[in-house]
Amino acid sequence: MVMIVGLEEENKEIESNMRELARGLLKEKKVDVIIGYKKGTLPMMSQPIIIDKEEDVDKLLWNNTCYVNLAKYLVPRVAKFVDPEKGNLKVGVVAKGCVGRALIHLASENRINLDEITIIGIPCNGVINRQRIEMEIGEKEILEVTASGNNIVVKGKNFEKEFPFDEYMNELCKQCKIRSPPLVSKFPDLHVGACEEYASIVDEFDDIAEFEAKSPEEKWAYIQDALSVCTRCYACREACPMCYCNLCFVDQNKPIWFGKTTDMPDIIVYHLIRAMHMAGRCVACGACSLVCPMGIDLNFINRKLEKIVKQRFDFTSGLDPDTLPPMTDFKMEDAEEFMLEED
Amino acid sequence: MTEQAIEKQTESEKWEPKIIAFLCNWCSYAGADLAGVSRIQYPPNIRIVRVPCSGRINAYFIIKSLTDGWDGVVVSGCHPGDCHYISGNLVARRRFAILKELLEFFGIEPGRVNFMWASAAEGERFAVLIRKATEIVKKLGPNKKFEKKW
Amino acid sequence: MDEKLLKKSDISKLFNEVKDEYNFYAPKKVRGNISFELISDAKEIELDYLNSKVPPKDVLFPQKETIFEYHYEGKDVIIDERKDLEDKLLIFGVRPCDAYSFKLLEDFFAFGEFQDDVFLKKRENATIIGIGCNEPRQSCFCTSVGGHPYQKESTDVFLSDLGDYYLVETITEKGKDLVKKLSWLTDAKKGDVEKSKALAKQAEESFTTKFNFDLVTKVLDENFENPVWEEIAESCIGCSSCTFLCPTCTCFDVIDENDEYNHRGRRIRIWDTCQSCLYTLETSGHNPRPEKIQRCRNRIMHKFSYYPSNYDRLGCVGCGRCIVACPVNNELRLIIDKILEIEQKEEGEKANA
Amino acid sequence: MEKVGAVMIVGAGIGGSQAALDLGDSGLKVFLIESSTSIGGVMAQLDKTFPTNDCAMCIVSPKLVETGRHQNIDLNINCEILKVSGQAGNFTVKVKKNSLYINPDKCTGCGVCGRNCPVEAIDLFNEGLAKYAATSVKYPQAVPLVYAINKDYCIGCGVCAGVCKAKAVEYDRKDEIIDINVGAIILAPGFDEYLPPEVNKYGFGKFKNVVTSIEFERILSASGPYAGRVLRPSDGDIPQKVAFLQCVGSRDYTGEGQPYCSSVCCMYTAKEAVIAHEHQHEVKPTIFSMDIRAYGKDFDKYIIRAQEEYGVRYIRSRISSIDEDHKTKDLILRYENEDEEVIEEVYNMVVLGVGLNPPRDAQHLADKFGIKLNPYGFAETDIFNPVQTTKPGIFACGAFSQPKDIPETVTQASAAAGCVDQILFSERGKLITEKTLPPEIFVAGQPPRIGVFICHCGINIGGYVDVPEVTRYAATLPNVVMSDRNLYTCSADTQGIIKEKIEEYHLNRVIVASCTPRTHEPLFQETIREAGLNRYLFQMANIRDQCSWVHMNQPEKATEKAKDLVRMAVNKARRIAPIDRIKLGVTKKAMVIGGGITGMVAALNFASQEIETHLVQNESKLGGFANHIYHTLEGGDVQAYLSNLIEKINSNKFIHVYLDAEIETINGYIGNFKTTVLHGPNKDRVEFEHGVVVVATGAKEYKPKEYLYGQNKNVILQSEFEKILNTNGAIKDKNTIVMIQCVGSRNDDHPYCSKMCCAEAIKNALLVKKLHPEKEIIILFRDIRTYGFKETYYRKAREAGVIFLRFDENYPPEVTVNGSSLKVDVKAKKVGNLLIPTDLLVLSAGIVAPHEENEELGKMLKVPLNDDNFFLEAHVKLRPVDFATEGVFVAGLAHCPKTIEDSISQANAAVSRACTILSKDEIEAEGKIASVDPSRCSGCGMCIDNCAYNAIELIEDRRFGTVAVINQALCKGCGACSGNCRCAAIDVAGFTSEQIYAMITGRL
Repeated sequence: MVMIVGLEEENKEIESNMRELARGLLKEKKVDVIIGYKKGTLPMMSQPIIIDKEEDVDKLLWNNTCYVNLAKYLVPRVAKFVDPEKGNLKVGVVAKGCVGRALIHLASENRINLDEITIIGIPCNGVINRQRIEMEIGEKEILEVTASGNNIVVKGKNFEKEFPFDEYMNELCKQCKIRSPPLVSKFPDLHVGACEEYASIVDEFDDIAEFEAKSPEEKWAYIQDALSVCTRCYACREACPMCYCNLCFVDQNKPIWFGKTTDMPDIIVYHLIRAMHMAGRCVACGACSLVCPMGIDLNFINRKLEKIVKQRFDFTSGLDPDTLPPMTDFKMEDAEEFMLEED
Repeated sequence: MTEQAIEKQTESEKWEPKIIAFLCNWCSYAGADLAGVSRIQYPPNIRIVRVPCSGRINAYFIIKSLTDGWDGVVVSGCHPGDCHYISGNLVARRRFAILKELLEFFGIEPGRVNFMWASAAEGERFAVLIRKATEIVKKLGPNKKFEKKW
Repeated sequence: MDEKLLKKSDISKLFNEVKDEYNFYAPKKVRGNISFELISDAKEIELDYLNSKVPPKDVLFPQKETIFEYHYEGKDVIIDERKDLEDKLLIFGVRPCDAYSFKLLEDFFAFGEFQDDVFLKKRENATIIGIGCNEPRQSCFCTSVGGHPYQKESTDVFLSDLGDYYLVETITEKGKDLVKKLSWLTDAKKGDVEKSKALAKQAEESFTTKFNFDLVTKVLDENFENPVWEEIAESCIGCSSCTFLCPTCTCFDVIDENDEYNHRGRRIRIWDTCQSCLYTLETSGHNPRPEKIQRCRNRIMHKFSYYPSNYDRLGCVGCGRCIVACPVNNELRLIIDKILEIEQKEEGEKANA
Repeated sequence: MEKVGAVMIVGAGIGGSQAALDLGDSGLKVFLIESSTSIGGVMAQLDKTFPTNDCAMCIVSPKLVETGRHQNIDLNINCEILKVSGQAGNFTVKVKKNSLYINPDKCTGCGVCGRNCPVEAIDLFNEGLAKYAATSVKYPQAVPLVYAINKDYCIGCGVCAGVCKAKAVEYDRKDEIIDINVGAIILAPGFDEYLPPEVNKYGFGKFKNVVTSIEFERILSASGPYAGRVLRPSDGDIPQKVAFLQCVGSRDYTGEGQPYCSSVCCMYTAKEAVIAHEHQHEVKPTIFSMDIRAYGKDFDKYIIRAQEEYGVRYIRSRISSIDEDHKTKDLILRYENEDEEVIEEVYNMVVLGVGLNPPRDAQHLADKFGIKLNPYGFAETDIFNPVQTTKPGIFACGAFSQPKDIPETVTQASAAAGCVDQILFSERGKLITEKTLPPEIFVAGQPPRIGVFICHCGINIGGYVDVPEVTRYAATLPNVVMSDRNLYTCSADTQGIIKEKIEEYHLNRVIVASCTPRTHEPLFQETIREAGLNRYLFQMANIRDQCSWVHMNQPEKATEKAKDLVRMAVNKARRIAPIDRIKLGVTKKAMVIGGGITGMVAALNFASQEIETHLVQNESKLGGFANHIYHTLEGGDVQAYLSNLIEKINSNKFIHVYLDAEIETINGYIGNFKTTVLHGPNKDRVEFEHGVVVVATGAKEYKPKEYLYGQNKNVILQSEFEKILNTNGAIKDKNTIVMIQCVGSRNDDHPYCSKMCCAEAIKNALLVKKLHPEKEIIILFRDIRTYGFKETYYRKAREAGVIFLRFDENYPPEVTVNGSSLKVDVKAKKVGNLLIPTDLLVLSAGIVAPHEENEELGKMLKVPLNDDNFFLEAHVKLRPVDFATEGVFVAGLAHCPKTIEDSISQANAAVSRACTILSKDEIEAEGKIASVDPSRCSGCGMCIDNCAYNAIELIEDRRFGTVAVINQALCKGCGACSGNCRCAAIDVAGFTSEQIYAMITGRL
């Protein structure tokens, strides 16, 4: 990532632009509410916030801790932006690339109506990999985290440590090709930095090539190890903007699809099927990994999903609401090299 | 080769996999029937479950078969274009492609789950492919990955 | 003098001495997280830790627990009771807040006429070695819930970290039995005891998070219906990390696993959480807590209102895990602040009137 | 005279079967008479079908099974027609049922007799390429599955009678003669292929590696003699160079073959070449043809793919001779190419694209039924109603009246049925006896009580599987209260036993472990229903076709497998529940969209059956495309026919005509549509209800931008030329008239053939030559596609001096203008470059679909368009006038370019298909269909796009918000929706997730 100024300066500029834009939107009644982030109470944390007053605009925050995918708040199950009298409220969303993609994909699944949503586009430079830093710091309390140049500075009671941001950003952010919301042309006045058009992306998926080359036994061992600490709290599911089922398959009975325990097979099956459900839908926000209380990194699975749909169906989720997602669509000439054939 | 090794080898040769086969009613099930009518012999390892269309076969069924201890899974539908329900097999094909890649990504041996097409007139092909699938699974050995500790 | 000293370097000695008699649980690092695990080698024991990610609750009340197994004989079903409940357990290195949580768990599992045999048997056979906190975190608030970084309640033996060695205090008969076996422990000096007390005081004073829970309980009792709940629930995504990592949450679900192939099955319980919309879903389809606002409220009400009225103590031990765990930073301190704002507003209104 | 509510259909190929199903479904009694021992005809012999490469057996066999077990269809095989008397409305037909020497009521089709028969007979189904026993069925999937003894081969050894456990062999079984009383007759005897004589230049019969196309079809078939491998008969080697010769016995004026074009050979040859290459990549096909007649829907694209993707080589030539290399048995072909060079090439195998002849017994049939044949020996039919024979009440369909392909045959079959409907509509239901069944026993909520019946199937199962052991084992399974074994579970007496056991043991689930549910499930379902159980409380375990027969050498393993299969069936049976098939009311009215000939014929057919019909026409007058046509090539007076139709429409009290009309909305589904139409100059709004929709919206003539059309007054369209010729005839000063074919057809914009232009050009050319024999007419073409009998007019035109010049598609003619004179520059094949001074240039403009209008209507009706914007039918081969969306039909030019006769057939066919719905008071939905659990559904809408039948939509549920609902009338139960549903909100009755799970966990 080439950065002209330091992280902090860049974020500050985006933040002040964002606040001005938000202020204008609220003032001109173009939106009723704005979903954004505010400063968190813990280092490396931010809190989603919903504001409806001009005076609250200065609470809005933009920095590398803004990792929650705000699209989640627009899925009806989580929050209702409905006024008993006015009906559906006009909602503004502070949206980095993956939030924009989530919104667009959700529109293609009839979750939201893009016409009722105002996207405040932000060119994101990646979010901090909180878990990785915490784990490396280990059993010491982190009291303060700041940005300095391109480094993240972590301070505690008797220590101070710097982490190069390029390395300590979320794994998916490192691979991210869509840093600002797609469809910028639809919202020409609503991006606060340089936002690009994304007709399609080029991605070689080299980052998972090494894993893919492993033998089945090695992969299986790796997966078992990676998922072994899962407590099945389902935070990954709850933070995911695409997980909006009324009743997740793991919670169903009649039939009970799979075991609900923390036995290893049950854990793996949960993650396997969830991955299946994410194919062509994952928008690579990395929320699932960032919220995991046990710090499990699910990103490599998400990368695989992206790779499958890109290479098989030339599809990238969340670029265009009118393109049918791969599981919804089919073509006579789809590749079928995996089918069993006579010798 | 030691005696033990020989014993072990014969043991694994004796072992016969259990394979579940989901067949669509209109082509593959009919193809399996035709293999029968034509008395084409194939290994007795498969147990057939009839479904209306390959489109009906949810990833749940395939994964459940693996967690339930079946050593292999075969899914067979109509050739593209032949679907009795117009496009059920095309919908299914995408699903299977993704599932197959994911299973392999998770470290499940590629041969555990096999997808195939067989038409109502392809009794011979059905038998040939079942033979092939049985050999593949046999080579892989028992499916222990999803076995639960009791 | 009753107090003894245990050198940190002697931990393995301790382990080897008792491992045959007890199932020895201690903090261990698993994939970067501290948790209480069954130890098979003293080297696995992690002595330098703030607190475990998952509370030691899960030794006595694991995420998944078999209640009983059964098998088929012909068309009959025979139940096989668990045999491992008589095993003696030793849990080493439990922080005071977590130790205190065992008390709360007992409250729950032994409440009224329902006695949970599985839990209570295990609790009875468990010996707890607690350890004082010298460096409470900013998210810690045990002093606000009647606890203390050196509180010894629910421990059998209590350790104070004095640098290279621990001061060992025997709290209960169970503890006495254990310490008796460790004849090689040296006696503590008066200075050690003093040092421990000083550390306790220093720790107590370092707390930054403090609440007036009496007031909180009062406000909650009066404000089941209040717009503030909407505000509190606003950013919650219902992920239930807070409850899964809580040392006092006790909810569970019971399911049967049938292994038809092997003619057997088992009844298990797994953790459940009030943050899930399914938790209260009734068969009829009716759900008394359909929205996250009711579910967020339930967690707070349960800890700080229902628990006091049912068991006469707060349902919280102040470990601060929920504060750290919340992925959207919708943490307890902010919630309590909002609840107390109700009171302030009312006060203000009264004053104005 | 009293009308009889029954129909006889002679010939049970795909045409006869389709007509029988249509009529049976609309409430008439059908007697289906077949001369051979099973139904299916030629289509059952085919490997794949063009242009989709569909597996023929896959698509035809469900239809045959349905025909075989249809309640209203009385299937008579091995029959001969003896005598016919009576007239339209009431015929009596004397039929001789030749003995099979096996009692069909007792025969279970197990095949033990055939396996034990010591005599080899020639397998005619495999075209003599294989041998079979004297006791046999025609092919393994035959319907009905009844064996017959071929007395020509039988030596009377008695082995079959000895081995038949069902005691079905009756050597002394006599022929039977019966009188059948019917109101109408449909003749569908099909065709016989041309067999070249041995002395012929093709060496057929003399050289082993020269085979006919139908023999080659069997060679290609997976169930054929070589199991689908392409091998040549002489040595079983894979032939690398295969030559396909077209027009063998067609377009032949030598007297050896037939003068007409057989219409289907160009396509089936292309298909065989493609499939051969697909089966065996070594095969490099070459096709020798004169014209490539790919005139049907999507045919041209197929030819292009054959060349581009499969490397099929086309050579425009008719070969002059074939010789055999005696050593290698290769074949040496000699031919002249388009550059007039004589070439000799060696091929490993030669396939003769043989033409279609009238059936051998055509004259016999014509005599018996009193109808006339045309000069070629096919049934003569009405010029404007191609299924009407010369005798009222008797109809012909399929290749009996003219060579044609499968979709046209199926269309005509339905058209013939539609014409029968017109005569017998009042008699529907009168000869149908409805079975009275006991009320269903209420089983909901009761614990399962399962009865298991295990079949020995003679020795077919019992010989390999330890049936007593499986029976004992079944009894130990949960909820099984009885298990029993039978010699033949399908025999009539066992049905009685099953009913008794249901009563005795209070069974509420029944399992039969025997053969395949595909053929036998309905029988057992009927039995348990007669005993008062819901049909769906039944399960089958296939322990014969998929167990004993395929593991004959491993009896222990087969027994173990049979136990597993029974266990899995029991596990499923424990979770099955009764299914009530919902019934929907039917509004017995029709809407026809489009007021051209197609629409009017359809409307009049409906009206003649007293069905109220709304005819919606977007123009200000009726007539459509036909308003510009004066005659057909064959001489039919279109204008007279048209004005007659319009008059009939306007005077019919059952028809409401809306002119200048525009459809605003169409709501509802099969049987229950509601439409609003704005019509007339004032756009009055009218709303009406109807049960079906026929789309007959037609198409437009292409308005060329090429060849100076619109810029030069001497460049006109074929239709304009026709008008001139038929009105004032003012072409006196035009001495040289040039016609250019394929204008706006077969190009990148419109990659299809417009089918009618060749005939139009020849028609007008012939008229000019008749009026002004001195005029010079030059027709520039790429292929002349005068298929069928139209071929003779092509010959007539050449005889009359019309000059035909072929140009290559890459070098189209160029038109230049110099002052007032036009010149056409053309690179003509065999002639070279020509510059033709032209007085009048006539362009044969193609037919184009109105894109926007079709798209809009398609959206309203939820029906798709093909790439060329014509409407896309449900199945190209077997459902040519149906849409996948039920209750909606297509006919005429809206479907694809076609002639007036074809449009009329399609109109009648659409009516016949529609009457299978409108003849009923209520329609029953499928039982095993999908349903949505709204509490689980999150309304993502993925299922909507996965559903091929448009059966799913999103609605706002008061309680659960946006959720999907499935229209029970439209759902077919495939489960594609359910397979992808993440929330598992959709389940399919009869194949529920719980049931499938139960089978998965039923592993032993």
